Amino acid sequence: MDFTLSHEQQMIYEYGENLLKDFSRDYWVDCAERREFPTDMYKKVARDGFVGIMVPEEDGGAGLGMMEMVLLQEGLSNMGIPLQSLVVGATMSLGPIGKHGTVEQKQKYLPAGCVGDIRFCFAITEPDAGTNTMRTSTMLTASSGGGYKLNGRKTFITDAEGSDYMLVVARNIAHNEAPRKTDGFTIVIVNTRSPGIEMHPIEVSIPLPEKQYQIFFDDVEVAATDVLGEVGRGFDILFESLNPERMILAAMCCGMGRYAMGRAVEYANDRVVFDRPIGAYQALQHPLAKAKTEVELASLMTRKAAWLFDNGQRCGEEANMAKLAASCAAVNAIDASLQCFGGNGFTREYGIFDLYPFARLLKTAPLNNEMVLNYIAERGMGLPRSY
Amino acid sequence: MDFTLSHEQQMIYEYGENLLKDFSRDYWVDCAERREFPTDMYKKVARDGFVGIMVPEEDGGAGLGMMEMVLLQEGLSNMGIPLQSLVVGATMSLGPIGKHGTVEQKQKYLPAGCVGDIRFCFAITEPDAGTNTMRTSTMLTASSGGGYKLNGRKTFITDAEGSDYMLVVARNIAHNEAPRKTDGFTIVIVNTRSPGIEMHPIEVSIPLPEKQYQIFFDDVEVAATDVLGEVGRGFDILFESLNPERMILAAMCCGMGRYAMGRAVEYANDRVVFDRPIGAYQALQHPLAKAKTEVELASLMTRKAAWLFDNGQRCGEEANMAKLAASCAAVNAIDASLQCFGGNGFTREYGIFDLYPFARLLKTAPLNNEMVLNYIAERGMGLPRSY
Amino acid sequence: MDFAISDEQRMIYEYGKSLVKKFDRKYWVEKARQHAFPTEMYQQAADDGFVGLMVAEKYGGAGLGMMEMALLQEGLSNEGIPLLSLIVGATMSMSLISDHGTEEQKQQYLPGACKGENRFCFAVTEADAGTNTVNITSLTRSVKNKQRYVLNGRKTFITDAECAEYMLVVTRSTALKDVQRKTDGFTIVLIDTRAKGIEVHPINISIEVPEDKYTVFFDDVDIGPENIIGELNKGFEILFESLNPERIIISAVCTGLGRYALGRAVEYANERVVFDRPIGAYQALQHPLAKAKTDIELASLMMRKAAWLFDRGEACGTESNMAKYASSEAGIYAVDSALQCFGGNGFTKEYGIFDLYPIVRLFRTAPLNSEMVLNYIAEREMGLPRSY
Amino acid sequence: MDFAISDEQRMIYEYGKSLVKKFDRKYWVEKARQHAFPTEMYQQAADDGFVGLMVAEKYGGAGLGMMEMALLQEGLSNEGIPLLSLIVGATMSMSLISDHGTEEQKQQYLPGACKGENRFCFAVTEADAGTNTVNITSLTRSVKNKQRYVLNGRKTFITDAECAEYMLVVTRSTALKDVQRKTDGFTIVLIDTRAKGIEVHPINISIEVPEDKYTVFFDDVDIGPENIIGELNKGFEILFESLNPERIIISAVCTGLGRYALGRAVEYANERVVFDRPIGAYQALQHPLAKAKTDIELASLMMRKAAWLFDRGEACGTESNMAKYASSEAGIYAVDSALQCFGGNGFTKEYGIFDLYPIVRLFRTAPLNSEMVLNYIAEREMGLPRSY
Repeated sequence: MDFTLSHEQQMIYEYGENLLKDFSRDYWVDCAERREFPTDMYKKVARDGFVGIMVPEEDGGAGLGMMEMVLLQEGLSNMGIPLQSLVVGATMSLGPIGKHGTVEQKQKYLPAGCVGDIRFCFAITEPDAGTNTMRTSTMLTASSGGGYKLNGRKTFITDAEGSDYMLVVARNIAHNEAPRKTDGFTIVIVNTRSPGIEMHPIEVSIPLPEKQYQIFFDDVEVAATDVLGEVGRGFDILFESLNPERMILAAMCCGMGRYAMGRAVEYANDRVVFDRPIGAYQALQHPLAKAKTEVELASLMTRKAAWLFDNGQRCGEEANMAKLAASCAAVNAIDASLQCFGGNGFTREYGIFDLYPFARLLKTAPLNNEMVLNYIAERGMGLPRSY
Repeated sequence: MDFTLSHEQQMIYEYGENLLKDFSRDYWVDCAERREFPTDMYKKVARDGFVGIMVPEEDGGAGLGMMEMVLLQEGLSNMGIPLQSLVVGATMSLGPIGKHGTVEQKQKYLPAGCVGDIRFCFAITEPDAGTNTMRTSTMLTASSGGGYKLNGRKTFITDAEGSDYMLVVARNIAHNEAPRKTDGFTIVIVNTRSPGIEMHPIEVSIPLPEKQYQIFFDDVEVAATDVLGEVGRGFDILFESLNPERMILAAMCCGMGRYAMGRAVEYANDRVVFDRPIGAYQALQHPLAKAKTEVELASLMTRKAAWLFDNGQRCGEEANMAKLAASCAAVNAIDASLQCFGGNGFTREYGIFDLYPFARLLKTAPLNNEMVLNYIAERGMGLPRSY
Repeated sequence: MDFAISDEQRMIYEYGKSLVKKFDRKYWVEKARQHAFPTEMYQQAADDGFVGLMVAEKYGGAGLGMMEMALLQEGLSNEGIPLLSLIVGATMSMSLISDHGTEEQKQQYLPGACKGENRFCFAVTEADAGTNTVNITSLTRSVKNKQRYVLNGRKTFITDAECAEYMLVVTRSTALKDVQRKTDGFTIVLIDTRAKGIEVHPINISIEVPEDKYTVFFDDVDIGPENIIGELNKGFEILFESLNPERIIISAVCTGLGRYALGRAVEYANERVVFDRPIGAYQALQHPLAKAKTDIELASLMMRKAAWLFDRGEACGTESNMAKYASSEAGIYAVDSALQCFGGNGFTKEYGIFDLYPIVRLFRTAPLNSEMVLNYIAEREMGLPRSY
Repeated sequence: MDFAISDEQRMIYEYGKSLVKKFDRKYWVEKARQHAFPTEMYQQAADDGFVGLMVAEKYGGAGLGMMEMALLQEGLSNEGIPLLSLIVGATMSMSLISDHGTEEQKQQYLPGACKGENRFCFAVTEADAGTNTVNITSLTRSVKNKQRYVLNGRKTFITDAECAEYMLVVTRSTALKDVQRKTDGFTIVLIDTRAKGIEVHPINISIEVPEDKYTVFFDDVDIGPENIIGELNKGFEILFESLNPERIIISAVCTGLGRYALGRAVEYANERVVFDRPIGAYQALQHPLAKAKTDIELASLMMRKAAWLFDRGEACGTESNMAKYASSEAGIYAVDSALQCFGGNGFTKEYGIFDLYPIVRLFRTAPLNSEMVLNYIAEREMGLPRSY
């Protein structure tokens, strides 16, 4: 075993600190309050080579792995600036295109995606299917001209309107007609401005720059060249991208937890009530120390999952454990921090409560922790299916 | 609303304190370590009129209700001496006989039961049925002489060998032949020394005076006059006794929690480490204060359930809530207390850890908290069945 | 013991069910989003006689007690429409005037308040004192007129300070160094919020409730004997009396909102089908709801016991603190468990489940944080040594 | 980063799987019930070369590190057969002698200890000191012979004190009032447990483990320079070095026993059918198991990181404390979740699930309670002020 980060990895992990020299956290918070994508910051991250971190070098990326992506996001989140676009764009869209795209697709999307000229979002969730992805009812049907038509509805699609392209998880065979339930999935790359696409923002109670959308596809034309990988074999691609998603979200949670606790430690050392700094009261101190422990443990598991992934080994159990533990750790860390701030924690000025909604969301989305536990129980422990 | 206890109730609640004048807690602990029934103490409680607390006055009892029984047990447990025989004997056996017994049955069992000359146990759990009582497979079949024969197996029967009589929950119609699943239950009163009864002690990791037994019935003869209530209608009687069981166990939990915390408060005020009494450290103090709150809340709900029961109102939801909350509160209270005692808490001399196994058992037995939650969810909230 | 509530109490408890027909959760949420006081709803409650619940009949009230006020608030919160201004106004300020005001003060303020014509806010918290009760807002003799005083200083997190017509202010009238016990030397004054020298700044809060919070600055505000409630320098005792009612009524908000969240979750969990069963049939979602239900009902019992003791004039500090602690925890857990049932929908404004969270979470921290509550229980009730 | 363990490490980690074929959980439980040292099992581990894992090859050991020792203990505990004497003996005492003993001391004690011919116990805790490190067991110059010392005082909760041949004792050799820092003036002495003036009393403990705990009394025990480990008055530094390994190996016991409990529960929950489904299909039982599994695996990772740092000679205090805290909590939760699956059977001696609880619970309290562990993390790692 070796727990050392390489020099390059260390630098990637610390990138968040550098970014803060050009963009204050207030910039991000301001974007979040106005629900406006932090375009300038994102472009800077892209130009510095971090959006294409997992894209092969020949396609304009850095040719690195999931470990580096996780370290990048963790480092940014340590500073209180989690970048959701790194999840749905850099990790879940650019990654699969780099791995499964045709030469033409790679040339069209990757260099521009890496420098931040175009952005991607990822459309999977549907209102009726919920966590049961097998029930996907967005249908891809062959059209006369050798292409396809896309029909259906997606929901909770992050940054859909701001993105230029969208990876859409569709079915070319309806779920009740597929021989095996994982058959008949196809992933297509769709221009978000295509005719037949309608988007409605969903108002959510979470202060984040990236907006959520409900999307309607009405006979949207999709060319055969827009299919990622093979028709009907989309589930394999999808499946590959779910573990990275869990890891990068886990990294985000660890970082946000650390950010909150860093703020709390500072405040708790400073604020004196009853003649002692409040950090000296165990009722405030120990919840912080427990949360700190949870965060550091979750961070280790996240890295182990990324390491397994980069080594081509099975990482499902580890990725799920990391997501479960990190989301709980972040919520506990933020809550323990909030309690230190008293009423001030609830003001926009201090902004501690404002960290909570997003962390809490990650216990529920993109996959709720109950489904994560189901996975661990069945796959990791050999318990029977419970749902 | 009126939260006052009557003078008589107050006296019953404080009986535990009086009992300690004659029997030290060490007497009970010694019985527990030797797995020996605290006969002298039990006889004293009976002679003082407390075993027959729920038995009508004409049958030798005090003619009081569930509230008084709960207060009695809570008060005894406050002193660290929970009396299990009050559960299976006084509450679950004498109660139903008083209510459903024939004149002959009452005369035969109640006066002697009230003064402690005979003891009762209650046989319901079966190894294969587990929490699914409907699957009871101990069968009562008609025999030639107008009586019945009892066959089957029971497990985890408290104080079976020490008891003189046993209420046995049997089926006169097998579960897969009963029109409704609650049909075909019959409760019979059986002399524990009857031919055909075999008992095996079950070794459990819980220091209690009352032993647990596995019981085998092999063609045990039961007279028609030993049937409690009507043949085939036993479920109604059974059902009536389950809520009182939960209440009295909840009372026991509240008392044990208070006992542990009382010990901890004393120790934590006395023991000085790093120049302050350890009770001044919030890491020890706040878990105690939380547990105290939990115990007092659970106690209130227990009393509400008993009050409803005595008023002939539905009390299932309240009884289940009381059992759930009290068992969790007791475990938390004991654990928080244990932590105050450091290594000493694990010694027989201080005996704090020794309080834990029984409290923990009550999260699992006689009905596990998961089934309790199922009840609350379905009956109290209208959620669908989950098992 | 008697756990039954009277018919009148039941009617009060169920008032929320009728009020919500006119002013539903949507109305409340809309007001919350605008940070606008729910004037129409408040007026309706006043017209129906519920604002003056604890005020003597002689002054326009109903002459009832804390139990009824708590039941009222719990019932409103059960429907998702808590009237938060009942805390600082009807419960704390009006009872305080009712109990300690002069005949003139009572006649001047109470009938109008009962009718909803004017409202009260209550200014205790100071930025630099936090949970510590040192107090720097000062009341000093006027130099110009020996019969009068001037009020100076600053209060923060004062609910409804801009819209309320009157404000009760806890002030230090004898300097800390000149008193024997640090609780000596406080005076409570009742002032018009439009008086000269008062400035009010809204605090930008991450919680959407109709009633905003403010920082209030006092600069030589003129105070006369007619403004003083109770005796000069004896204000702490009066203040102290209003703290238990505050905890009790906050407890009622939490148990009510918890029930509201659970009710919404039960409805949704019975309808929403994933993997061929209604999601309410999955124990991973169902059991947290059932635990939360249990926590809520237990906390509600303790809240009622505290109110019952208060109305009998008995000590209710432990019970009020236990109720407040347990209710806020139960409310948080209930909302969180409900939220998990709703999946992503729970975080949308349309479903509005997450939107219940900030307010219950606030009550773990305010007006007194749970740590101080536990300190109280540990010391006063259990006899453990002081830990802070 | 590299999360792989080497082939040799894997073999060590899996040693438990082969040892358990000869000495299974039943053997261990029987020894525990008799409070008898598991001599045969210990001897087998020694014969197979595992007791001297951390001792240099020159002295009969394997020359490996903390990582291997932790993996060994974790692997044994995975099978439900933790060798608790590896904590105070192989991990703490033998490494200490190996690192700080004189050449003579090493040659005298280590080869025999590696072969299992003699065992060590480790005496730190004192009744009156508790978690506080004030120390009253004293080492003073002998009046009769200036070259020698006498040991007086009392130690408590000393594991295996009666059966072990040797004991390391932490003593105060310069009075507290004469030292600059309170950690100055300690000396560690190595004594024969049969030496004159030593008396040993068993402590009646509510936990069934093979290794008993004792109170040890020292009455003018003769000590010479040959008994002193390291330098006189510099014992605290040596002691300090052995505390992180203790936390690491205890962490390994907890994660291993947690896995053992979960393994048993999974087996049972797949078999036992109630209401027509195996009980493992009910989320109310299944999800706690899955959470516990997650907690265990996370804690195990941190434990390994701590061992890895230790072997590299890097600071590992935070990691060791985090590992100990998280592992004991995870172990407790795992055993409790497993227990709930077994119903009443879990409390029987036959199934023996509850019997796993006392030992994991003990590690929330001993050798250092979780509160002190959290204090360490808060102060040293997070920079919060001292709270005690």
